[in-house]
Amino acid sequence: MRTITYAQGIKEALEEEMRRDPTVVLYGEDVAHFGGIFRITSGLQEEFGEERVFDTPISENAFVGAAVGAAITGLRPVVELQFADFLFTTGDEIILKAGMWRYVHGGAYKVPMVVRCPSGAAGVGPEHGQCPEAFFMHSPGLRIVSPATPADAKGLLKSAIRDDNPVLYFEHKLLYATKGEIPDDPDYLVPLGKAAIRQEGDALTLVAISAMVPKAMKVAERLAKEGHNIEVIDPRSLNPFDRPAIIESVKKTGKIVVAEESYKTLGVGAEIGAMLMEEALEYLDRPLRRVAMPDVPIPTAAALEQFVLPNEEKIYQACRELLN
Amino acid sequence: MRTITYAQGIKEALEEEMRRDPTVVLYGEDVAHFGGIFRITSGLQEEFGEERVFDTPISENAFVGAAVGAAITGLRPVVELQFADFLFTTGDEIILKAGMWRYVHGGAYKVPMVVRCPSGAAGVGPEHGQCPEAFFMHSPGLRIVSPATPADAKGLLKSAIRDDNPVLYFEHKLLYATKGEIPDDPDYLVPLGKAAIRQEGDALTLVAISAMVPKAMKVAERLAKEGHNIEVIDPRSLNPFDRPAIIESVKKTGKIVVAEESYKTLGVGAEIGAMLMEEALEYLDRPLRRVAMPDVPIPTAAALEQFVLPNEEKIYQACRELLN
Amino acid sequence: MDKKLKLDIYKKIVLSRRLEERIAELIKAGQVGGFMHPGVGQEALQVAAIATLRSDDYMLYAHRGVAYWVARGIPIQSVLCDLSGREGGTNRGKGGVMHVVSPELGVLGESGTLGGCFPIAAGAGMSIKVKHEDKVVLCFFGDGTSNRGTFHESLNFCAVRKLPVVFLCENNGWAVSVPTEQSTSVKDIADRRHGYGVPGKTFDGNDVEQVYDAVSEAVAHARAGNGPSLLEGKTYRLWGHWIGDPDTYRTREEVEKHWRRDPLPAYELKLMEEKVLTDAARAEIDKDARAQIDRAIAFMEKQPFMKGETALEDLYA
Amino acid sequence: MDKKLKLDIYKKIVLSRRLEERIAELIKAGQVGGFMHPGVGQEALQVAAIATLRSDDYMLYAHRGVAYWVARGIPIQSVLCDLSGREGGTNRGKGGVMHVVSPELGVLGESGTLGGCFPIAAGAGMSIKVKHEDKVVLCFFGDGTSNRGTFHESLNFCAVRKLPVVFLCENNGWAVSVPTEQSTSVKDIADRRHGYGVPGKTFDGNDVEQVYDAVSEAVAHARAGNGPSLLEGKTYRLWGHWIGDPDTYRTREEVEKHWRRDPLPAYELKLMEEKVLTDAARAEIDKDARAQIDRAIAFMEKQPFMKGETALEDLYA
Ligand SMILES: Cc1ncc(C[n+]2csc(CCOP(=O)(O)OP(=O)(O)O)c2C)c(N)n1
Ligand SMILES: Cc1ncc(C[n+]2csc(CCOP(=O)(O)OP(=O)(O)O)c2C)c(N)n1
Ligand SMILES: [Mg+2]
Ligand SMILES: [Mg+2]
Repeated sequence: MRTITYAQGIKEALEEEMRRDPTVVLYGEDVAHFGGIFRITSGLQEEFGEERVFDTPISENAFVGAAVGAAITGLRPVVELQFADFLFTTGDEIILKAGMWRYVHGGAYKVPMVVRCPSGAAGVGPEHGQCPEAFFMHSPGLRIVSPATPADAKGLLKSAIRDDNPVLYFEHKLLYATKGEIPDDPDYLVPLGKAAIRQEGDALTLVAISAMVPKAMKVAERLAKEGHNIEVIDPRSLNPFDRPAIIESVKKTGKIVVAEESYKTLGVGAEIGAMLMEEALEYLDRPLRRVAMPDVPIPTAAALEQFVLPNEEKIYQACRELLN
Repeated sequence: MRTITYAQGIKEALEEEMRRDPTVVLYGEDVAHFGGIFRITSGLQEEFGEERVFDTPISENAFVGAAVGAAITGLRPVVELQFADFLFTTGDEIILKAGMWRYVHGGAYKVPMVVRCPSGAAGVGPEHGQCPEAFFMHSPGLRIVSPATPADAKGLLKSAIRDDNPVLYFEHKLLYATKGEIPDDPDYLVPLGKAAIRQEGDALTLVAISAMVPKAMKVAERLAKEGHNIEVIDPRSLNPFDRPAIIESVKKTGKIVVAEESYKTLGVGAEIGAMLMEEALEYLDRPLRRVAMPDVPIPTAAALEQFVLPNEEKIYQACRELLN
Repeated sequence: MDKKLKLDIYKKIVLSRRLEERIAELIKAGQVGGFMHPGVGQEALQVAAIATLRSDDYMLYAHRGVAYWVARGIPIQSVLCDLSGREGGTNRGKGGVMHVVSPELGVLGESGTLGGCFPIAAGAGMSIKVKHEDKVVLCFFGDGTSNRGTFHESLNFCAVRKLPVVFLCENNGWAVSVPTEQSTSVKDIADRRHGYGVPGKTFDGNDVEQVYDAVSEAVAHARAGNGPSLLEGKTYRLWGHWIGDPDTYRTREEVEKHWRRDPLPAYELKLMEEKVLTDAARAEIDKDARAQIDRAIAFMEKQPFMKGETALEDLYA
Repeated sequence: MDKKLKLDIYKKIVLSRRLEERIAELIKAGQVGGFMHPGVGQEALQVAAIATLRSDDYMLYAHRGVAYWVARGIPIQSVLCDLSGREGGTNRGKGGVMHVVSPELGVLGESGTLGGCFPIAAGAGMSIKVKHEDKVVLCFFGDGTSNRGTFHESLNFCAVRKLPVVFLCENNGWAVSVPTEQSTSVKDIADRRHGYGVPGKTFDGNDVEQVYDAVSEAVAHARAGNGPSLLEGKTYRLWGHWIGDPDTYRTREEVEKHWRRDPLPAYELKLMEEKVLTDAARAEIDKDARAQIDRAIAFMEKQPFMKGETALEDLYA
């Protein structure tokens, strides 16, 4: 076991997969010489050369769409968007091209590509701070992952690169510097579609996504001290989505809180609620609680951002409400 | 009362509002001389001139984004997209510009604009046949309407044009030719955000959206003959969303089926399910049933399209299951 | 261009024309559905351009007609099965005639949203470059489509990375009901190359030799590692935008005028003058085309329809 | 340009420069947050261009610096309140310094996604035309941003509809760490006008008179109903991309070379030579700028922070 940061986990995954497979290429704005605005990719151009690691023009349509063209002709492109929000500038390329090229052409092609999307509110306002996973979870053909720990950041990115489908990989900006343990295994992979039970318990199920996971763990600790053993589930991947893990947990606990940084209406919590109403209604003894962004854009000023962001206290209160 | 088609309802709304308010302009591909590929706008250029009704280049980013620029400087643009699916080519313009321009600038501007989006599967495949309302329902700052009847097509479009917010107006292609009654009142408006109870009943709540409404009414008839009086709710507007109408109904019926043409995962039914789990859990005596598109793109071949599309029979079966 | 090549191009133009005529009949008779945009009048441009490619090159066709597939050698019976949603098509009922595909022939497919093709072409060019291959990508698009933002982003991207992509505009004067001069800020779309510092030219897209020469040159330029080109063939859409288009937006005189420039009889005449084609050969070729189509339709009609439940397949790899 | 105008431009350049220096100090000291992209070195271009506008014209600024707002007359204390999330700003804590706005002054706001500005500018142009006004829209953007698809779509849209929009590129040689020549397929971005058949030119963006003349001409062209122009001023970003940028991607020699072309001392010298400015006046102007800034900071510091719950306001009208 080693201790690494989340940012390092991403970088190691890129390095290892690029060494392993010459068809993996990496590009985006400022990723090559500068090493990316979040400095994840520094040194990669030196190691892999200008053809495999390069800077692009500010042309999100072209370079995200190009990943589809490259993927169907034999590469495994990894594209870095500077901010996850820029996915919206490439709606056609992501949703209708990456997500559907294989299907509309009757399975003739595989589309192995990864789009790295730095997500999360960090004082940068509504166009640089969203967690837009839920938009894309509604769209067929895409894989979606949102790692919360350094080990998952690495293991899921390696799996994403090896996957034959387009993967949106959401890396939360406020997690980059967080640390965690990771096995030494150079082929450490985390499978897509498998939730992690971060803590077992039977008092309540707390589903937490991405940066909400560390907050959820603190809430679990606090509640443990108060005598409530809650279960914390980190779905890690939103497509495929490990529905059974959540359903099984709720059958045991009868109570659920979902904590996420997406907008509340039709956020991931909506799907979880509806799914439970379909498949576990008789086990539910308390109402659903969704701790999410209210349905407003993310304001820039710190006080306003703090007001809208889900945080430890809000998650704690939601859990307490159900436990009372 | 007169009988008109849904297409006529749209056209009358455009004509009346353009006559009433000289700041209303209408544009899009082929809308002017040709009258639109669905022939909704024929004759409007003759009446209102080339400056207020015009054809655009095939430049969805420019002309949808231009609606935002025009709206904040005093016009009320109505933009026609040829297919609702093309919204994805304008993700930035719709979600980050139209939806957020007012908010990020602290309320300095109003953004009164309407984007008309012909939706719905009609043998035209995955990039011309979607009902993408749910994507945009997740996004703050937008109004979303999906009329199901000629009267609502007209009354909601007139309200949308008068509204000071950006409105995505989803007109279902297979409803264009349907007929219905409409009051003669030249100022007939249907308010945004008010659901219509299409049929009252207490056996079950059936929420149906857009083209699902006529199918739901047939199901209601059939069930009535079998002795079950169900309530059919047409939300009409998805933002604002008339949550109380659905909650009240479910408190009475204890059972709910949602019928929609969006993809199932995180479709509108997901929000409804989660909302009920939050606010009406104790009233629910049967699981939620969502009749929606399975999570695949819409295939082109008729047999495949029929297989995936929600239809009367699928809605009927879902209701029967809950009523048994 | 040697005689064999000329005859091959001619035959493919004839086969494309006859096939579209038959497809139009089938659609009008309600025998097949399908969202078909006919290419009648543009076949010379399409067939001659594709004739410049090597068998391992890539191409992205536009939404206009069947000639791209005929030219590249996709069996017409498969196209008909795609059109009618039957087994034996290229995309298993998923994409219909909008998404005919052939990985073996380098036919990458189509974007149903206009302009979606440009980034895909750029990406194929990128993979050629990374793999040090000497293939090229030929990307067709319409005059109206040249106004999409993806055009600009992709041209620039290919130019700065010197990717082997030939962008070929079929300027047929119209985008549905909107004439090119009303939607497009330049008379010659190839002039947009000045915004990207890439070579290119405008030529008569109804003239097989001009097309072949211009595209050959651009393909050679790309294959030699010198980057993209922007070409434009002037042509005309002789039929409506789709089968069933009321076509009320242009004058009959205008359409008539262009029928007199129909590339099929023009090329026929030229080949006759050059003695590449005789009257007898011409009749033979026509007969053969019709016979091929009859066989293909007979094949199609015997194929079962795709089963509904296959709708759930082919999404994830 | 008369003396008054020259002095006015000079004063605004000085005020902008001094203000950014102070903002950088405040940010580095952790006294304010904010996502600030400094414009040091580009103020001549920004201020002189805006000086050509009439008070009822519209403008869309880019993300680079404070000079746009200073030039247009937005009170600097409001900008500081936006920067620090306090009451008294222009956008009530919502958009920070990325979205400074003034409907009264025709400052329409900013798109945080690059290239989002172009369609907004086109739309403002459209409304001018429909309302038969004789206003114009001035739209700033960076060299890197000229590679977004919205640039192409909007230029074409404005060209075919003859909309009164002046597109002004601030070519500062870099987009974050990527030099323009590596991302952009033309040397002079104004050359892209050939793809749209619109007038325009490339000029020295650090030379106040060249900027003023070129933009005046384009504004007059637009105001007369003759449609858009595409202009490009060559300039240089003397500081990092953002405050805190390690700026490891360019050589110190390159940056040094451009400091010698800094438009502020250059314009100062010119105005002294022309006897528009004296040593005493210069000192006075500098002192006055600093005093204004001191007052504005004092104002800001007394303003309460915006209340958290106001986050829920201002979404719907
Ligand atoms: C993004 C997008 N906008 C609009 C359409 C609808 N549409 C299909 S074909 C067409 C006209 C295309 O014109 P052009 O590019 O000149 O090709 P042509 O049809 O003339 O061959 C339009 C508007 C579309 N498919 N995608
Ligand atoms: C669509 C989009 N892509 C990327 C970014 C991130 N970004 C902000 S500024 C910038 C560089 C812009 O370069 P340029 O247009 O030359 O302006 P400059 O910063 O040099 O003034 C980048 C890449 C963004 N905001 N929006
Ligand atoms: Mg055309
Ligand atoms: Mg720049």
